[in-house]
Order: sequence, then C-alpha cells, then structure tokens
Amino acid sequence: MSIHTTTDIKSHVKVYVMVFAALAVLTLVTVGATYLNLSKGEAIFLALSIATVKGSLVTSYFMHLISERAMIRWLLMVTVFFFFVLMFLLTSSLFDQVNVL
Amino acid sequence: MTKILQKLGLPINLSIDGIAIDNVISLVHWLMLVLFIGWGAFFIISIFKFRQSKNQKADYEGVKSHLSSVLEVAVVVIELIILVGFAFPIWANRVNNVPDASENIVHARIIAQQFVWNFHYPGEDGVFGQTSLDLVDEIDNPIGLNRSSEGGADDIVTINQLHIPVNTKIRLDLSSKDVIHSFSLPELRVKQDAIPGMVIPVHFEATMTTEEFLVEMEGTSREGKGLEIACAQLCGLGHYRMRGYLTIHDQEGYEAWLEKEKSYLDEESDDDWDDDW
Amino acid sequence: MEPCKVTHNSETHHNEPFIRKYIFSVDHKIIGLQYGITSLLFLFFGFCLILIMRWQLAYPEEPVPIVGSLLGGGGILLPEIYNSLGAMHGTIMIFLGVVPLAVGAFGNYFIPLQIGAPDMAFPKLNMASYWSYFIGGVIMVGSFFTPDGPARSGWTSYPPLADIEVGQTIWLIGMVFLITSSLLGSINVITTIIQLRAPGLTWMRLPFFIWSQFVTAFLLLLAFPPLEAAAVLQLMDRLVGTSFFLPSGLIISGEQLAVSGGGSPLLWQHLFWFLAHPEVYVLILPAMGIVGEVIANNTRKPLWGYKSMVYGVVFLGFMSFIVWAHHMFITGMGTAMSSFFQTTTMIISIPSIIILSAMFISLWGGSIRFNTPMLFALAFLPMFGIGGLTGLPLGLAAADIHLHDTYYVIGHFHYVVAPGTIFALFAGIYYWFPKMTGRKMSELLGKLHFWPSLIFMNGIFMPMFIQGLAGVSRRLWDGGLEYAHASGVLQWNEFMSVSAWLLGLAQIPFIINVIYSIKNGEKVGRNPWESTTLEWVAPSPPLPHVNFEKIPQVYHSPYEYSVPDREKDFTPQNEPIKE
Amino acid sequence: MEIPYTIEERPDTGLINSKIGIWLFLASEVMLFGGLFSAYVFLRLGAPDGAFHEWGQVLNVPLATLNTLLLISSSVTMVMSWASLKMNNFKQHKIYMALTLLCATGFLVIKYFEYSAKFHHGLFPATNTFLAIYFTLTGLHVLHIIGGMIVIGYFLGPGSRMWATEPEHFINRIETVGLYWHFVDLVWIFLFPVLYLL
Ligand code: HEA
Ligand code: HEA
Ligand code: CUA
Ligand SMILES: [Cu+2]
Repeated sequence: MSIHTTTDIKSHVKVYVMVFAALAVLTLVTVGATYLNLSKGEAIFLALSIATVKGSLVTSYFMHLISERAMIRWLLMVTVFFFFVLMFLLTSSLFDQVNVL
Repeated sequence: MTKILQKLGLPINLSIDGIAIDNVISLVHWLMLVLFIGWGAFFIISIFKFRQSKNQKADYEGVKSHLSSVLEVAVVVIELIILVGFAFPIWANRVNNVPDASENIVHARIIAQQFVWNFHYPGEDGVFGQTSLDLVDEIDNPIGLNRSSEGGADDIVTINQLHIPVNTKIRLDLSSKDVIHSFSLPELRVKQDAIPGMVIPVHFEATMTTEEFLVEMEGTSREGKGLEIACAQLCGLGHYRMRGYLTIHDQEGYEAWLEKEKSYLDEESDDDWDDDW
Repeated sequence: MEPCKVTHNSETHHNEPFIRKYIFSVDHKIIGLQYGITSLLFLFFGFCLILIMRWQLAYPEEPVPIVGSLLGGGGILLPEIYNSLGAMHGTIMIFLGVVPLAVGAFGNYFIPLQIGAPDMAFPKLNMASYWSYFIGGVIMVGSFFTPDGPARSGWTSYPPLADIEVGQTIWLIGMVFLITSSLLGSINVITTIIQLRAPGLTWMRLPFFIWSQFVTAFLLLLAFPPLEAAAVLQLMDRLVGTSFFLPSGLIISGEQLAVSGGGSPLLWQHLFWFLAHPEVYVLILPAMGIVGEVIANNTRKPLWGYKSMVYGVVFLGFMSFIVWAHHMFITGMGTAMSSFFQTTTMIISIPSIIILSAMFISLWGGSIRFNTPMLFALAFLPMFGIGGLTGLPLGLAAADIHLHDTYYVIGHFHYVVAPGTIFALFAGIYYWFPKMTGRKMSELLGKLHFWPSLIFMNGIFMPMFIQGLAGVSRRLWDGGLEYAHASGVLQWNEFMSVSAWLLGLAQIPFIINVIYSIKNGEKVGRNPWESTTLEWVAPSPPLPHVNFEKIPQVYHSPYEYSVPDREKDFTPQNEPIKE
Repeated sequence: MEIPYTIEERPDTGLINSKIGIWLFLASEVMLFGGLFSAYVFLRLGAPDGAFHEWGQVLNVPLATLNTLLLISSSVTMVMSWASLKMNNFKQHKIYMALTLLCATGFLVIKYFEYSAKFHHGLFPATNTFLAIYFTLTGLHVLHIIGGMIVIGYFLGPGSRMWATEPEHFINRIETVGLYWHFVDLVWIFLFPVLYLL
C-alpha cells in the first residue's frame, strides 16, 4: 500500500510500538500461564490462542496485511486452508487406523 | 463383466468376501467401457466427418446443445451409486466386522520379515504365547516366541506355510519385523500391508479347497500350481521371491495338519523346532 | 516504448559474452531451451533404464546385451540393480524429465510470449531455478557412480526400507535441490502471469495453456514444501540417527535396530503423497494446456466451453490436495478416512471429464488439419482417457484391494504419463518448434515418429492391465516368474519388452528430425500455423530479452478462429476488430 | 526493455512484482513448516501419553522466553528501519537495521548455549522423538535466521548504496526483507509454546 505521507508513517510508528508492547506482554502471559496448573486441554488451548493472537498482530501490523491487497489475502487464505487440511487429515488419520496393537 | 475380466486375467475367486470386490470391479468396468465407447465413437465420427478435405470452413460455434452437461451429471450420479451402494459398505465390512476370537474362527498371526512370512498359530488352547524381541533368533525362533509363557507351549509356528480350513472365518493379524510388506492372496481378493509397529487384522472365508481349485485349473496354464502368498510391497532385493504357500483344507484335512504339527512339537525339545519347509 | 530504446538494448545484448548469453543467461528463452535440452536428455536416459529392465523382465537372468558388462553380475541384471534402475526410472522420468520439460521448458519459453511480456518477472531467479535443477540432476545421475549405487527403494521411498537401504541419502539431497528449483520456478510463473500480462489481456482472455501453467505452479508451490520437510526428516533419520519413520522394536536381519524408535512409517507416506498426488496433476495439466492450444489451432475454431475448462482446471488443482490417501487404502485405513478419500477421488475425476469432453466437442464442426502436432494432440485424448478411466477402479477402495501395487496401477499411470503427457509434449515440440527456430520440422519424419509410437505405446502398456488383473505385483525382478498366479499372463512380458525396444527405435526419426530441422527445416514466417495467440506476433525466434518489437495490445479472447464474416479464418488477439 | 512493475505498481493488481514474489515464497514456507508441525502433532499423538511433555521438561524456558523477546524486538526494529526510510531518514534506518542484526545475533548466541547444554547432557536428536523434532524445527528456524542475517547484513553494507541511486527501489527491497524477517519471527511465536510450554 503505497503512497504514505510522513504523518501517516508517524502514526504507523506509534502502532508499531504498541504492538511491540502487546507482544512482549503476551509472551510473559503465556509463560506465566504454565505455572497455573491448568489441565492439559486448557493449557494447549490457551497457549495456541495466545500464539494465534500474537501471530495475527505480527502479520496484520508488521507485515501490513491489514491494509494489503485482496489478491495477497486470497493467496494466504488458500495457503492457510491447505495448511489446516494437511494438519487435520494427517492427525485424523491417526484416529481412524485399523490397529489392534 | 466378471466373466470378461476373467478371460482377461482375473483369477477365479475363492472367497466369500471376494464376491463383493469382484462386483465393484465389474460395475466400474462397465461404467468405463460405456464411457470409453461413447466418447470413442463421438471422437472417431468427429475427426472423420470434420477433416479439412471434407469440411473447408469451420463452424465458429460448433455444438450448441448442452447434452454433455447432462452426461456429466449422469456420471456423477453413477459414481455416487457405486460409492454409497458398494464401495463404502464393503470397506466397512472389511474394517469393522473383524471377527474376534470368541467366535468359531481360525485366528493366526503373521509376522513378515525380509523375505519370509512367519505364521503363528495359538495351538489347541487358542491362546497366543508371548513374544519378545530379545528372544528373536533368525534360525531357531524367528518370531521370538516364549514357549514357557502362558499358552505358548502348544503354539505352532510355520515359515511360509499358511494352512486354513475351508468355509470357516479366518482372521489374520499382520505385522512386520523390519520393513513394510504387503500380504496378498490374489485368488481370495485379500491384500493388506504389514507395517512394522502396527498390527492390522484381515479376515476372509475361503469357499474352495486347494484340491478343488487344482481340479478347476486343469487344462489351463495354471494346472498343477497351488495357491500362493505374494508380497505386494517393495521390501528390498528379495521382494520378488518373498513367496509363501497357502493350503486350504477341508475340515478333516485341517485337523490332520494341526495334529501333524503338534507331533513335531512333541518330538522336539522346547526351544528347537521344525520349520516346515 | 520508444523503438530506439529497443534497438539500443538488443544491440548491447548482442555483445554479451558467450557465457552470459548461453550458460548463465537470464533470458527466459535461453533458460527455456536449457531446460528443454537437459530434460529431453534425462527423458532419454530414463527411457534407456527401463529398456534395460525390460530385458530382465522378458528374459529373466539372461545376460543383458550391449550394456551387460557395465552392470556387473556377469552381465545379468541383479535384483538390487533392478530396484535401483526402477527407482531411478521413476524419479528421473517425473522429476528430471517431464516436469522440467513441461513447466521449465514450455512454461519458461511460452508463458511470457503468450501473455505478451518481455521476460519472466524475476530473470535471475529463473536462472537460479535452472541451475538448481541442473545440480539436482547431476547429483541424481551421479549416484550411479558412487560405490553404493543409486537409491533402490522405489521413487516412493517408503521407510523403513528407505531408511536402511543404501543410496538413499544422495537421492534425498538431490531431491532437495529439485524441490528448490521447482519452488523458485513456480514463484516466477505465478508472479509473471499476475503482473506481466499485456494490456487488455484479462483473465478470461488468457490462453488455456496459461491457465494450466498457472494452476500447475500453485500445485508445485504449496505441495512440494511438505515433501521437502519429509526429505529433511528422512535425512535426519539416515544421518543423525533419529527415528521419525522408525517404530520401536525393529529387527533388521536378525539384529535389533539401535534407534530410539517411536516414529511412524505412515507419516512419510502421508507427507510424500501430499506432494506426489498433486505432482501427478503437475504432469498432466501442462499437457492438457498444450493439447488445448493445438486443438483450437487445428480445428480452426474456438475451444468449446473455454470457461468451463478454466473453472475445471482451477477446481482440479484445488481438489488435488485432498485426495492423496487413495494411494494408502491398504495401509489399514478406517472407514471414515477411506470414505472421505474415495469420495474426493471420484469428485476429482469430474473436472478431468469436463475438460476432456470440452476438447472432444471442440472437434465437432471444425475443419481439422492433420499435421504432426495435431496427430499427437488427438492421440492424447483417448490415451489419457484409458489412463484416466482405469484410475476409477483404483479410486474405489474395495476394488483397489485387488489392484493395489499390481501392474494395473503401472498401466493406469503410464497411460496418463506416456502416451498421455509425453505425446502432448511431443505435440508441443512440433507445434512451437517454428517459433523457437524459425523453421518447421519435417512432416514426413513427424508422421514416421507418430504412428509407430502410438502402436508401440499401446503394445507396452495395454497388457499391463491384463497382468494387473491377474494380480502380478509391480517391482518384481523376475516379472512374476516365481508366482503361480502369474503363469497365465507371463507370455506378455516378451511382447511388452519388444514393443518397448521398438518404441525406442521409433524415436530415431524424432531425434533426426530435431537435429536436421534446426539447420535445414523449411523456413517459415512469424505465424506459420495461422494462429491467434500472442506468441505468434513476435518474430521467430523472438528478439533476445525483449521478445516483441512492441508490447502488443490485446482486444479479444484467445481463440477467434473462423469468426463469421471475416475474410481470414483467424483473428490474432492483438488485431483490433474493424466492424 | 525493462521488466515492468518492479518499482511502480501495476494499476489493475495494485502490486509490484517483488511483493507478490515474497508472499508466494512465504506461502511455500508456511507449507514447509506446516509439514513439520503436522509431523510433530502426528508423532506426539502417536507417542505414549505424556511422553512428549516429559521429554520436553529438559528445555530451558527462561532462555527461550528471553529469545522470544529478542526476536520480537528485532521485528519491531526491522519495521522501524523501513518506516525511517519512508520518512527519508537514512541514518536512523541504518541504526535500526544494525539493532535488528544485534538482536538476531543475541538470539543465535543464546541458541548456541541451549544446544551445547543439551549436547553436554547427552541429549541428542537421536535420544527420543521429541528431541528429534525439537532439533529439526529449531535448527531449520536457525538456518532461516542466519539466511535473514546475511541479507540484512548485505543491505546494511554494500546493498545500501542503492539508496542514493534508486531510493524507491531500495525501500521496496527493505520492505521485502522485512516481510521475510517478520515471518521468521512468526514461526518462532508458534514454535515457542509448542516446543517449550506444552
Ligand atoms: C499424470 C498423471 C496421473 C493422472 C492424471 C492420474 C489420474 C487419476 N488417478 Fe492416478 N496415478 C498416477 C498418475 C496419474 N493419475 C501415478 C504416477 C500413480 C502411481 C504412483 C505409484 O504408486 O508409484 C497413480 C496411482 C493412482 C492410484 C493409487 C493406486 C494404487 O496404488 O493402488 C489411484 C487410486 O485412486 C489413482 C486414481 C486416479 C484417478 C481417479 C485419476 C483421475 O484424475 C482420472 C480422471 C480422468 C478420467 C475419468 C478420464 C476421462 C475420460 C475421458 C474424458 C474420455 C475417454 C476418451 C475416449 C474414449 C476418446 N491413481
Ligand atoms: C513421467 C513418468 C514416466 C514416464 C514418461 C514413463 C515411461 C515409461 N515407463 Fe515408467 N515408471 C514411472 C514413470 C514413468 N515412466 C514410475 C514413477 C514408475 C514406478 C517406479 C517405481 O516402482 O518406483 C515406473 C515404472 C515402470 C515400470 C515398472 C517397473 C517395475 O514395477 O518393476 C515399467 C515396466 O515396463 C515402465 C516402463 C516404461 C516405459 C516403457 C516407458 C516409455 O513410455 C518411455 C517412453 C519415453 C520416451 C518416448 C522418451 C522419448 C524421448 C526422447 C527420444 C528424447 C529425445 C532426445 C532429444 C531430441 C535430445 N515404467
Ligand atoms: Cu516383502 Cu515385498
Ligand atoms: Cu493419486
């Protein structure tokens, strides 16, 4: 996204600093959460949710996806879809396997 | 269609479960044949009728009807019927209806290895003895059977020799010691990979004894050649010779064979046994 | 674009040193030719391997003539060498032969030309892609000269076998280079098609070939990386002693394998087929693209149902990511998984049928010219038909129980790749040769190439279905001699082998034709086939680095043949319509 | 003839070539790490209950937390270096680039201590499947870091001459490098909890 004026950029810079702070805090939160004695399921859910939030912050702001062209967003949606297809079908195959061991 | 396919090489079918498989193979070959002939005819007529020497000027639009879409939908419908009506249930039967030992079945284990099939029968008591890696000895005890474990004393272990009775449910639990092999009985329409680290059951029921089969084969190139176990998955340089033998007995024959195996066991000391070559 | 700049530019390029111009060139046309020549040589080499193997299949344990002395074992092809040759035949044909020819050569050369671009979007990346391919190829072929010889676990490299067999390490390293090459290439293709289309060339005005290459590039881009990951894991298993693919408790030739265990052989199969199924569509889509071009040109009418064909390839590309486990039905798959993959496999046959039907129907009402490219393109249709239709029983898990890993599978996929893809690639070579050289190939030699090739291809692969129905396993050193159930169909082995050798002879007219026509073919102008797409607007051969004197402006859809009430029967895409 | 749309955007797509190129590359990287992550999940679910968790106890969480913070910082300095160029402040740009490089070096140093501590205790990739996938994933990630550092170093040094001749082009390149660098950060954001915390 192209033409930025200098003031535009200045406001961007503010956002970058805020995102940075958020990322740092979230990192500490995930680490802190491991001391909470959560159940296995909750721990996984929490850790992955926080990672997803952090990931979206990075992609949206540092990588400017939030204001990126539709074509790039489409490309990434397709990729992420196939990523989950791989992940999901692979793991579900593990649960639908004839194995009397 | 099954008849045509048998002319083309498909062996005759010796198992109850194979009937369904042959049905699917026939059905889908009908579909293929119809599609091929239909399209083939259209194709030949087109190139003949519209060759340049005959048809100087091409028609910008060509075919105007949308019959082809109708045909495509028809193909979808037929495929769906084959899937839902045949393919799914057959598979479900194969996977879910594994008979368990309490039923009146023959239950054996198969342990594949480069380039041999080891068979492990539970013997008279119907209980498989324990096996352990540390006991494995390629010459005397290829499957690492512990003869002194519970039910292990009367177990029968054979190499490359699978004996089963006719008209009885057979369940075989497949595993492998080293690499992936694939246990294949072409005439019984059985094929299943044997994968190390996994135990996968297959089940089937033979409808004809080896003897009857050999009578059936008289006068063909198969004459005098019994049933065999093939390895279908590349497993190393001996893959091509990883052949086992399958003998389907009638009930008495099977029991006689069990007796004979038992007598070998009695003759020999615990850790030294016969390999049935 | 001021013309003076062009002349200036091309002049400077004329003064390029040889090495910059032909070896480390960044011109997509030179790179395309490099890809083309290299991959044809590999194709030839892969063919030679199978010719040797077919001797052993026809005459088991008789010394191989001519090359026997190179094989050791007293001239007899030993089982371990047979396995090596088989694995390398598969690998070379697919990764070093067909894909680089279809995507690297045809894609590189004709994508920029057909969309009216001066070059690919990233010329240096393009060069890197070729050299990565070249290094990968050298490593693969170089493995023949190592003490352990090449990989011997099939092109599918299933562990645990592949983890313990010799030769596999080099195969994996070679694959990493080939994968890198394909990734770089596909990034380039996609960017080029999105960004460098000539003015007026909207998405629905793209030639079908461009669409097929576009979808192909996406398949390469997104499916290859998981195989790269798997290759890294297998390398770790072999070099560092991990056990990603090794379960606990393995006993190899009587010894317990000293690894931690805990891995899964099926993990490799999933990651491998996640690539390898899309990969087979990588083999076929560019071929369909070429056939589409040739058919439109030689029926002198637009492709029937162009739009449905475009939606068809896009859908095909999408679906090809979710059918992979139909190669794994026999690994003990449960009902839910197998039903899912059977259904997707049946669904994916529909877009193929739509595309192929559209091409058949395009013939109706045409004014068909039977030149060599058209003959190959026409033969492609029923041959692909046979291959595709025999995919249906394989896709039904129940039928696959009997057919899996038999020669039926070998027959199925050779019909799609050999008289299918290879024929389409031949069509492409005959069709575009005039563009690359300014000269036509000989029609007589072309027909001498076509007819025997068609006959012998069927001679090789048709009996495979018979053997497969009989249950003969693939990858058998003795072709099934050992087995009783093969006894009724063994007589075909010699017939198939002789057909294969004759197929080899049938390639001689082709090789002569290529070499002869470069210098002595009939000289032709820019547009010898009277075609409508943009590559024919450029001079033959196109100008170095710039292709066109002036970037063309596009006015209409790609195949405006025989438009009613025009004097010519073709209207090039860059010709404004004067009503 | 120059290749069009290397500097100015193509009107109908609104994009320059390198932008599409780098995003396509990142898409393939997503699938690369996707393959490895799936392998991780597959092996973890196939392993005895709790085995992975137990094997994972040998990792050093405080060091990894520090590393996470370092990488996040390097990401923000990276984007700031790009923003500085946009504001025409070349000097500040260089400082931020250097800071990025510094953070990355810090990351590598810590990683080095982590690895050597493991080796010292006789923990190798071959020890168990968890460590196998741990070393593979982090090793590949480290390779990505090193690759990125080489590129950043280039644009900090000889590559920066382009600023004087073709500023627009230079900004585009820095943006491309930045996208790559943020992606490497992104991968770590997922690696960290998955390997160290679960
Ligand atoms: C270019 C390559 C290519 C293509 C296009 C296909 C296409 C298809 N393949 Fe194939 N396949 C391979 C290459 C290919 N395959 C390879 C290499 C292997 C083996 C790998 C190995 O194990 O080593 C394999 C293996 C393979 C298997 C695994 C078999 C096994 O190991 O047991 C299966 C199972 O489902 C399958 C199914 C299909 C299906 C349903 C299609 C469908 O997409 C086909 C759809 C097409 C049609 C339905 C044709 C339509 C017909 C017409 C339009 C008209 C007819 C024309 C005239 C009469 C003129 N294939
Ligand atoms: C693209 C893929 C491709 C292609 C084109 C081919 C082409 C051929 N294949 Fe192959 N094949 C495979 C992929 C392919 N194969 C794979 C993946 C396997 C499985 C391997 C495994 O088990 O792991 C296999 C296995 C395989 C087997 C089974 C081996 C076994 O299971 O033991 C056989 C047996 O006959 C065979 C035969 C042939 C033949 C006769 C051809 C012929 O059609 C070849 C025709 C070739 C040409 C016509 C080339 C012409 C080129 C030129 C003449 C160049 C001219 C040069 C210049 C002008 C410079 N192949
Ligand atoms: Cu065992 Cu092939
Ligand atoms: Cu497939």
